[in-house]
Amino acid sequence: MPWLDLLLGLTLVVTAGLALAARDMFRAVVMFIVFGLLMALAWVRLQAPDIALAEAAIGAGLTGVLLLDTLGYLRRPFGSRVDKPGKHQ
Amino acid sequence: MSGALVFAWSGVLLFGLGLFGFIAHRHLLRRLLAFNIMGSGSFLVLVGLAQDGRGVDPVPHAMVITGIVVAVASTALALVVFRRWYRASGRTDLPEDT
Amino acid sequence: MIGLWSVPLLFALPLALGILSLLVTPAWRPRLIFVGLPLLAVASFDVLARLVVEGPRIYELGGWEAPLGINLVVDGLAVGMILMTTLVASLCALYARVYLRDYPASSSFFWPLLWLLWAGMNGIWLAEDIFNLYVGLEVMGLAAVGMVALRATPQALAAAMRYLLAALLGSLAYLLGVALLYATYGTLSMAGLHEAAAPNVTTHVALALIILGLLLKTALFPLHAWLPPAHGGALTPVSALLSALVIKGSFYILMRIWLVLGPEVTPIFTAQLLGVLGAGAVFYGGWMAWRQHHLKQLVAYSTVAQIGYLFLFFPLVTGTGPEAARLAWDGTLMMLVAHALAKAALFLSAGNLILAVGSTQISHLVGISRFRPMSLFSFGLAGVSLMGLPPSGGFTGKWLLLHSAILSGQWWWLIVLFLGGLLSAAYIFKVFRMSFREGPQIDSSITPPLTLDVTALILASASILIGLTAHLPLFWLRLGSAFGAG
Amino acid sequence: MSLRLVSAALLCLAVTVALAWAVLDRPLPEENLPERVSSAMPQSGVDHPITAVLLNFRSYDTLLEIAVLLLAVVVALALREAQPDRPEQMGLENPLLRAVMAWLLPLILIVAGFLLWAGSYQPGGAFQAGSVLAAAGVLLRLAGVTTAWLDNATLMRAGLALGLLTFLGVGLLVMIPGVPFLTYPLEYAGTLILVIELTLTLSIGLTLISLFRLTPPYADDPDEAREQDAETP
Repeated sequence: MPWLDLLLGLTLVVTAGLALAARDMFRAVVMFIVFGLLMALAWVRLQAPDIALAEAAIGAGLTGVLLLDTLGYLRRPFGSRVDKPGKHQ
Repeated sequence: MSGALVFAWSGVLLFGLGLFGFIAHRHLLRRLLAFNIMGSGSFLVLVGLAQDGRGVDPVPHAMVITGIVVAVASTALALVVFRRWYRASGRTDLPEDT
Repeated sequence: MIGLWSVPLLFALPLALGILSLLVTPAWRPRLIFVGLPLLAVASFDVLARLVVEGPRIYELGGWEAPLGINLVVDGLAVGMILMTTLVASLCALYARVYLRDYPASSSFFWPLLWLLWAGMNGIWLAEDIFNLYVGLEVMGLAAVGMVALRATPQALAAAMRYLLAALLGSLAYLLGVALLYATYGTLSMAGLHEAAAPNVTTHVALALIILGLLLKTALFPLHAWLPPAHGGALTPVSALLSALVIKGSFYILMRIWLVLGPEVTPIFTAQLLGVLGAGAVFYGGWMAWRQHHLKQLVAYSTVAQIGYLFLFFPLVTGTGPEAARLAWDGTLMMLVAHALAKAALFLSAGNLILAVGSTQISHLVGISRFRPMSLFSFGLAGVSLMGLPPSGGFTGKWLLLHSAILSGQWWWLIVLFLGGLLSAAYIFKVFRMSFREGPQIDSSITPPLTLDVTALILASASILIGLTAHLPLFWLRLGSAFGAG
Repeated sequence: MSLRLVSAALLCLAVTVALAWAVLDRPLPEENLPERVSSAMPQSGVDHPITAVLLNFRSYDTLLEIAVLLLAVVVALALREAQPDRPEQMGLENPLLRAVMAWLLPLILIVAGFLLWAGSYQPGGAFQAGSVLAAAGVLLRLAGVTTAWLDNATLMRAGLALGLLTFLGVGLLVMIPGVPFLTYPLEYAGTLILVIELTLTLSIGLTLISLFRLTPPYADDPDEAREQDAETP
């Protein structure tokens, strides 16, 4: 049994679960970025360094930056409309 | 059980988990997170199963790189639409089906 | 030599035009169609001529043979879809050039999206590789979502978001199915899968994922919720393109994969289930269309209904005799092409009526027959095809499906064909009754530019003509398929 | 709400079980694609199998994938707010950061160049290099370094288009001897792939940057178009 892989695989699932279950949206995005970095590790273990590079740079990095940027956008007030944000934060 | 298969199994779980999040959540950003997690799950299934007991296979590697780029493009597009929607309606979710 | 060129030009040309339209100033963007449309028409007809003279062929991109490289399949089905796309998209483009003058902010980016959408669709029609189909689906799907969002009104944005979520979920299910198929067969080429396909659990799960993903993208009942707001709420030329063509992309892939995996792998139970869902779509969509108060919503629900007929293909082609299967193939393709032409015509003429009365409400159409007979005539012609009255394409398609159902002893599909026709008649006549009623609602109307009426009329006439001359196109569509060219 | 959760849970369970069954029960494939790849490597013009698959054997997928990226940019341009929704001065006016940037930037560019060049024989390539370039662009923004050249609409759009146009152009040019689209002649394959990768890197980098900065002041602003239309009724 490849224990290291098993541990990594399990951590991936747990991190993904945390990202989906986090109450705070910011924490969810941070967990998602961590998840992306762990994915990069998984690709290294799968002997796929090319994917690992792409995942770290694009999957975790760029997607994470885009999501964080959007979170910042949500914090800014837009006239009167800020009073009625979505019910499900 | 080979290392590749372990990751294929994580991929299965990730896909299931992501699917749950995608349907259960209403907040659009959370649904996008779930979409990305589902995507990662299917990439792991793709490479993990292809390499189980057969060594490195460059074709799925290339497919996954393509898939990652497609996923980020989709996410970016979704975020653009989401921002405009949020700006116009002040909501972070979609209204219930009429 | 020329055939070698025209095949890649079918997707390379729209891609190039898509980029070029970003580089030129907004005023020049619509004018690119005067370069693009003739070139694409020439390429499409060249491909058809070659198909008829030299027969179907495989195009090896990069010179690499199938499992290693990506091949394109140039058979009757692919060429038929390409020609349909060229005709419908060209007319929609001509319509859009005039129509979008009222929407300068949206029109600027309609053109790059149109070309990329076209490239994605031609890519799908030609694809022989299941992963390449995934990328093609994304090009088509994201371009379509972008087009829905173009208006940037809250309704349009919500519709686009809903559409995008459905499209993304559908592609992921499809991708996972591809992953399982690759793990099982080690190839992505349809020809390779066709040879190797065997009935085992993995293949069935993969097929189920692919079917579910594509049903979501095709908006088959009960997965149709995203379609009416997206198609009904978009700009008129966008509605026409999406309803006539984009929906067909995912159905086409489903049809191809179903036939590639072959009768051993495709269970009769699933085929019947798809047929039942199709029947549900015909009834539910027709009923909902009849209940709508907005003209374009009515037309959009009509699409939900018409998609249903296409899914009768699966029960009629699976486990039935060769003659019934061939009739089902012919009938489904005739329905598909006729719907593409008729639905584009219906949306465009509905758009003209809306322009004329300045309202989307059906009840505001009272008396419009005196002012816009031509728009109404196009609407009616297209309606004839949707109802399945002779001599339209819709009639020929239903007639073939009916024969196939009788021949294979599946009489219950006849009910769907008949009742579906009655429901379509009900919602089409609802519009007509209002238009011919004399009332105080309007005493004048705005005259839309002639181009708008002419393009709608050409499409509507084509949906009738295709029924009169069905023999030859059906013969071409069979070239290279499992149903022979007999 | 609870109905939604229950149905999500049921669907998720069904899919996971079906997938598990599919994974457990799958036969081993007869086709051996990796072997085909390695035996075709000498004809590919590069030494790294993944680059060979991405830019030669399955280059058509990559071509369409670039189109997907471009689509995201087109929609971003179409939907960006007419008024920039944040002040252009988003920089962190920090002298230390600027000093660090002055050192970091050349390093990043070197890394990007290395990734691109390395792609022909080891991990790396256009996508990775392009995203590193994008990272450099984003950092520049954050550091408040003047990036007027990034805001130059013509330059930006030309850069965006360059990759896909070169790809298409090369694909069509090589057809002159009478071979299918994208069939590189063996003796030029390496060079052509390098040219495509170089332009793709630039375009991908610019694409990713413009996805991050959704509100660049392009010349063809929707509002401007509206005004132009108003002038000529």
